[in-house]
Amino acid sequence: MDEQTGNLWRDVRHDIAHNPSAMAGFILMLLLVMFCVTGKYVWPVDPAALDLTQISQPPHLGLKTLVIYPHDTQKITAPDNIHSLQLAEPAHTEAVKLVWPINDARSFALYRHTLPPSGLQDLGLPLGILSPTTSSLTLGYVDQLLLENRRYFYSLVSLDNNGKPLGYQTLAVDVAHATPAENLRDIKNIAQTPVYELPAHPFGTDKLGRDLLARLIEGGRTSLFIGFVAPLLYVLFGSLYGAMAGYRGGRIDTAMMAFADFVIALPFLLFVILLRIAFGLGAGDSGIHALLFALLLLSWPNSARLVRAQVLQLRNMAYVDAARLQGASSFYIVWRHMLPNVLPSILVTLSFAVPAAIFTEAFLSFIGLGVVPPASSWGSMCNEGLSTLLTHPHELLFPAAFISLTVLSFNLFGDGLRDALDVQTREARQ
Amino acid sequence: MLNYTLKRMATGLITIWFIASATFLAMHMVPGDPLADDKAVPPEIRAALLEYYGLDQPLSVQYLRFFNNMLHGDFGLSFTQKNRAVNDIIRAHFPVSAMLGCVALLFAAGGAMVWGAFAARFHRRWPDYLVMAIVVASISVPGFVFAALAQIAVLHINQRFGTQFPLAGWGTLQQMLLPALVLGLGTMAYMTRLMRSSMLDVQQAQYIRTARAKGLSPARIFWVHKLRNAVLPVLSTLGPAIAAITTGGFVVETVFAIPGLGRYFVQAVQQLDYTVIMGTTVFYGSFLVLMVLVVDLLYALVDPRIRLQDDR
Amino acid sequence: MPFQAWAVNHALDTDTHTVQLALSTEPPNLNSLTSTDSVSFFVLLHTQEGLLSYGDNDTLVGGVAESWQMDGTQVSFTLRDNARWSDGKPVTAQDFLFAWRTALDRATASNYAFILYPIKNAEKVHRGELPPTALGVYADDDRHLRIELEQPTAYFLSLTTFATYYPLREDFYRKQQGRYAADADKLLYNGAFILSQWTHGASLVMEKNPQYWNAANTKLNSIRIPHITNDANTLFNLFQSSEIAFTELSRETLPQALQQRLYIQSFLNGMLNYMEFNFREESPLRNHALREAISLVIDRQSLVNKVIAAPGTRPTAHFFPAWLPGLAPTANAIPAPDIGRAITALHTAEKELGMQVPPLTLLIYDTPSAVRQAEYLQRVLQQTLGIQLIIDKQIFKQKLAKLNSGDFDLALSAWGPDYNDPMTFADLLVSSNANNHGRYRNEKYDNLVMQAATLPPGAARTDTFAAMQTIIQQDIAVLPLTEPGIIYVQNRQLQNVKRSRFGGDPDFRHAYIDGQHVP
Amino acid sequence: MSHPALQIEALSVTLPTARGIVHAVRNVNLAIAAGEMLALVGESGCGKSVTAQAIMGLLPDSARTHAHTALFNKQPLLTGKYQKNIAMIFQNPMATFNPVLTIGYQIAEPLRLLHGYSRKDAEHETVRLLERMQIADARQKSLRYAHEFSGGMLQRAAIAMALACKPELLIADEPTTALDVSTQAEVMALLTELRVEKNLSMLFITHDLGLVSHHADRIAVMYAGEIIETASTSSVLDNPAHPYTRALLAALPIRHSNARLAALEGSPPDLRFPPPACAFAERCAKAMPICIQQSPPVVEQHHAARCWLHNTGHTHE
Repeated sequence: MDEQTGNLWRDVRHDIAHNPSAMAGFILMLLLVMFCVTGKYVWPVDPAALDLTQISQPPHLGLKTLVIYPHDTQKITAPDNIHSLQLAEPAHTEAVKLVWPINDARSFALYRHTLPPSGLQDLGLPLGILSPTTSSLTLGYVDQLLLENRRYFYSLVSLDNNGKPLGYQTLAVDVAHATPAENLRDIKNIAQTPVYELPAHPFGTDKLGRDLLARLIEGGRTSLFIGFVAPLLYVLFGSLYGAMAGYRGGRIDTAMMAFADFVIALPFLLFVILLRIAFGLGAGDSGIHALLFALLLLSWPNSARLVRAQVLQLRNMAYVDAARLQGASSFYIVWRHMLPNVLPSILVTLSFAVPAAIFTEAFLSFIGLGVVPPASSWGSMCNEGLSTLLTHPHELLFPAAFISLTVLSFNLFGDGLRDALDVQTREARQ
Repeated sequence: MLNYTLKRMATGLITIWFIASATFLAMHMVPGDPLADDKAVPPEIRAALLEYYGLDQPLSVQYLRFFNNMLHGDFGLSFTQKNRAVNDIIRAHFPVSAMLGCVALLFAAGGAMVWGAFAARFHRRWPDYLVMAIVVASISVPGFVFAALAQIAVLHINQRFGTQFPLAGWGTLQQMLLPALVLGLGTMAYMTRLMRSSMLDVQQAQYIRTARAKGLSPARIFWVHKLRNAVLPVLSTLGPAIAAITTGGFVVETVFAIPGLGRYFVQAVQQLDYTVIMGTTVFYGSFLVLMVLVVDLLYALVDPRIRLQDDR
Repeated sequence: MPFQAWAVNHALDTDTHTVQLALSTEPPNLNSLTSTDSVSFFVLLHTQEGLLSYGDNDTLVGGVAESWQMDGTQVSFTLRDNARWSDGKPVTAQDFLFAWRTALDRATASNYAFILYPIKNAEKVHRGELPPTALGVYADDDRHLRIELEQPTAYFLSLTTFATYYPLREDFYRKQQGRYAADADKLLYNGAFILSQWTHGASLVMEKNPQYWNAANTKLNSIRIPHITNDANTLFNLFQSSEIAFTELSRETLPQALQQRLYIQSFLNGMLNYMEFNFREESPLRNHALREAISLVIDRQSLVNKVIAAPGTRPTAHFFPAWLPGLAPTANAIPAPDIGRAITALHTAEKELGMQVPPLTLLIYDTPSAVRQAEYLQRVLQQTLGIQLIIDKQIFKQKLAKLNSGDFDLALSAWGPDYNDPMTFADLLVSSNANNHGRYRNEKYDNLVMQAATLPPGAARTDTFAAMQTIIQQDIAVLPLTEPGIIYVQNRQLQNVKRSRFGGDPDFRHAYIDGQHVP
Repeated sequence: MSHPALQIEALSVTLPTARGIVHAVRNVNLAIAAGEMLALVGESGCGKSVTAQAIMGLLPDSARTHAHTALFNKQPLLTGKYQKNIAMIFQNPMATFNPVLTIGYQIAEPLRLLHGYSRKDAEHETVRLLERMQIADARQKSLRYAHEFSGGMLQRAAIAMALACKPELLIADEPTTALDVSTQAEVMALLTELRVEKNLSMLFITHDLGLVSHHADRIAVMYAGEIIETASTSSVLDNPAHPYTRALLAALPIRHSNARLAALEGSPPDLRFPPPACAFAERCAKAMPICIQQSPPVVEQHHAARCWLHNTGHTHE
């Protein structure tokens, strides 16, 4: 085995280059890093730009929108001769203006539904209760609550003095997508374009109408930073620590492992909060460095334990004794003889530490200790998207897919590396 | 062995003392007012509360007092769960976490052995790739997403087939399965990878060839010769895994409305409930130290090459 | 831990008149003297009763008291002779006297002790300046309670519905040796229900209290709470799976509720969400023009409809929510957004400050909605005024600590009413109030509040509140943003669940199951 | 030679690897009589271990094995089933034993599982076998683990384990390579004793010609998957027919592993693309034109060799 470590790395390079899945993993990893680093030049959309006319918009490559001109969205001018619930103006996503005549009813309750109502208890979302206050013959209501371009069913219930319903009428309204002209200031000749095609959102938008692709590019910087840097550093440190403890053995081992146990048992959450403060996480700081530091400080003992266990086995091997007799230093023996042998399991640990770090960040977002806006991360985007899983799946799907790709790339590459490094499977193949 | 165990326990006590001290210090360094409330607390009430919890004393006195009480097994009263002793909280909620954790771990370890061995058996063939794909899938989705998806899936099954599988809650065997599955999934994936990896190593080992040369049946070779060796690396991760799985259930406990200690701990940190933080940290720390010791002893039982004496 | 296999859950049981619910957290504190949170208030509403109680439309009805009289500073109550504790002993005037004296004992450390201050000498007793016996409360006999007030207090009767005013029996309280209310058997009940089971963190069961004087009108036999979680999706899933009969909806679960044709109701919970400004020395927000500029760029319509988008929530331009009694219908409102005026105000501010507006810190809680609002405000201020807004997102105690120490420029806060009178809001901006985190100070306003406290209901009092609203609007003391609303679904067979803005909510005391109603 | 107990004719083995199919064993003939020891000699990678594993049925499933005849005591080999009457010992005694099971347990396994011994009988037999292998304090030692044994002791235990299978043919795959010289001698002596005592047939695989010179009855020399020379030990040592065998012998007296083929230029052929003619031709100092054109025939005589020189009568000087 000793003679094999010499040209080990050359062979490993060769093996990886000839292992399609490992290469795929490596290329995927590069692509993801490129996506986050150079993505913003290819897709120069401001990730923080809000567009309240496109909230939770599913992916599109150009949405036709009605351009509406400056006017008071709150004001209703009722047309003449109103006999029933009707629209005061064509309905669009910025406002649905409803008017109705006042009859004997004392007050009215207005509802909005996405399905045709089937009865008094199935009128949908209550929008409000309105009472006639003036001598006017009509009443009106402007609905602006999170309108999508789809069909809604508005129902008007007449109520008597005791608030008991007298009856209801329903109006089906098709809502068109609209954008106020002032949002499109950069468009020339806006007056000549009643219908305009909005720029594409290939991955859709989030709950504040921000472009999801731009957010993914930006959030990836956080997630990949945490996902790659933290595990690499702490697994490396943990492995060296564990190898040293296992190799030295005796009291040193006992003391080192007791310290590792001590670190594992420290309450992570408390230290994240503490480190956020210690790092002077004031306001506005994304908190990513504090999290990185907390991960480094508290996550290494697991890999230390794993490596130590293997080194304990390895140090009884003949070639280690041989090296020791030749006067090799402990560090040399650990580095040269033991690490190549424990690398496969270190790689397995590493391929799990990557998602673990990404999810730790996501979990901290889950309980309010994650990155601070406007910074974002794939984990926190998952967290935000989870609540609308069934209605706007794209908000969860895309960030989750990117995390999966990251994990997948690392696993494929790590697997290839592991196989290439594994001396025994190597021999078997040759 | 006994000597070794005693020594380790002594080290463990020191470790716990360190854990308690570090946590105590960290807790008091975290800014925030443990007594603050949504509506302002009048100064005179504040003074009374400070006195009640002994927070009016200098930190050193509080520290000594804490250790004195801890030695008597008393962690005091919770700040947020008024009038409830921290001991009662641990006694009531740790068994829940432990039970859930045990089922999850059983599920994880059992699954890992089966899947890891299966994948290794069909190394570089489609069953191997399938298992690895499932492993990657199950570690590339955050736990809270899995929990939510699992619940929605059960809800849809209930609605479509008129079944009444519980979606949440605690108390019945049925209610335990889904959360344990979700909780154990990540650990299972991790252990499966380790198991597959070490199984591959073991398969190449000379002694397996020897065993085959002796004419032993494949089943015997698997159970007696392969498994015990392959399980060693998995075993070494078990100690922290037990601790992580019994303490890391916050998300699962929230989504499935399970009264485990994880929720209380996260809540205590968020609310700066000093006594609960200290109590649960020391308890978990002791639990972890104990589990690590148990696993090390177990390890030595399974692997005769490991010597427990520290007299080299 | 008892394990029964294959349990079947039902949201409602028509035969046994049982309803199942979920709670967001475990009730942290069921000691009525010291509890401060809404979950504990919910349980206490069902298990305890004060002298008076809220009936329909927030009218006061008799609780333990069957009749009452208020005359200036003299209030007297006659207790029902059939009001009993759950162990069968009668509820007496002494039980109230003991409760109130205990609440005012500093060792009890009751956050809400101040709510007893309208009673004569209460404040001094609480400060330890007078002995407990000096409290202006007299138990003439078991059934007659006489109270002397410090000064005429229009809303005193509504205070008696509050948890701190609930009675407490001395012998039982003392027997628990400081662990009163720690468990179900460490509580004594005089309300419509008793807490028969309390498995911490897991479940509660409230059962009809046969000793309750109005037990004949309690239709439900038991309220089971088998689930405790604050996960909105889980709660909605439990409702869909018929495991619970009542749950609130969120912006995210609403579309599914519509798709399932659930019966959706809405309710304005009486709170006010507002922005606080820091008025401390050296804070740029002491500058009126800067506050004006900020107030003029925030479009509450967009905030409510697009950013918060929680159905039921309304934009508001008033500090006093309109549902409060004794307010003029149209008091002064915060002006509508006007970007032109905002920019002018900003220029004025920069001139007065002698510098560009430095980056401002917005302190918020870590809730998704608060984060969205903050991100929206961050963008709006940046785009329209060029002011950089730094979001300081903190978890509970950290935010409170920062609020109290004044470590913020702007903060998103909420205030909920304790009783049914505008005073519960007016008090908030008094310079000495600790909840006035920004340290806003206006002597004229302080005086108006003092005046309103003693005025009897009527035009003069209404005018005083209108004058306060004018001052708040002119000073831009705080910026009212929204009145949060709640939308919720309940099982169609479940009837007469009352929502209330103070004390416990929702109120199931008079709820019943309509077996006729086909779900 | 009496009727051979082991009879292999035209055995070929191919192994698929990541880089292509390796023709590891090509057209090999072997015959061993009862009680005879045949030494299979060759450098590492020449296919001698693969041959042994093929006989034992230990090759991976992916290996393709073919033979014209493969019999042991008239029972067919290469059936994919375990050969109850053949046992094997391996090169590295440390790796032979499962590290987590006791030595005694592992020796007793075939007794209990294949030969129906009770637990107690198996224990007795194990101790007896270990004692036979000159392991002192055998009862105690049987409860120990591999890492507590020395190399020589382990190899003797490994032989005991092989004997526990009650074989009629013992395949020893470089059993002494990992041992020091004096231990080597002990083990060899022990094997010879056993052979006589139990009338065991033995296939002894080694790269060390010198080692087998005193023990083997016959020697077969293997190169690049083929057997290039077979004859009685004395005939091979005194009168080697193949240039490769001569090269091996030339390296003998130095007894230093690295120098053993110092005289030989070049390296063995890539067995993914086995040469059509003589595999040794490229490295052979006496190669003739015919050597790279046509495979030399093997005439089955007392001294068989796969070499044009041998067959055309041009023996060495």
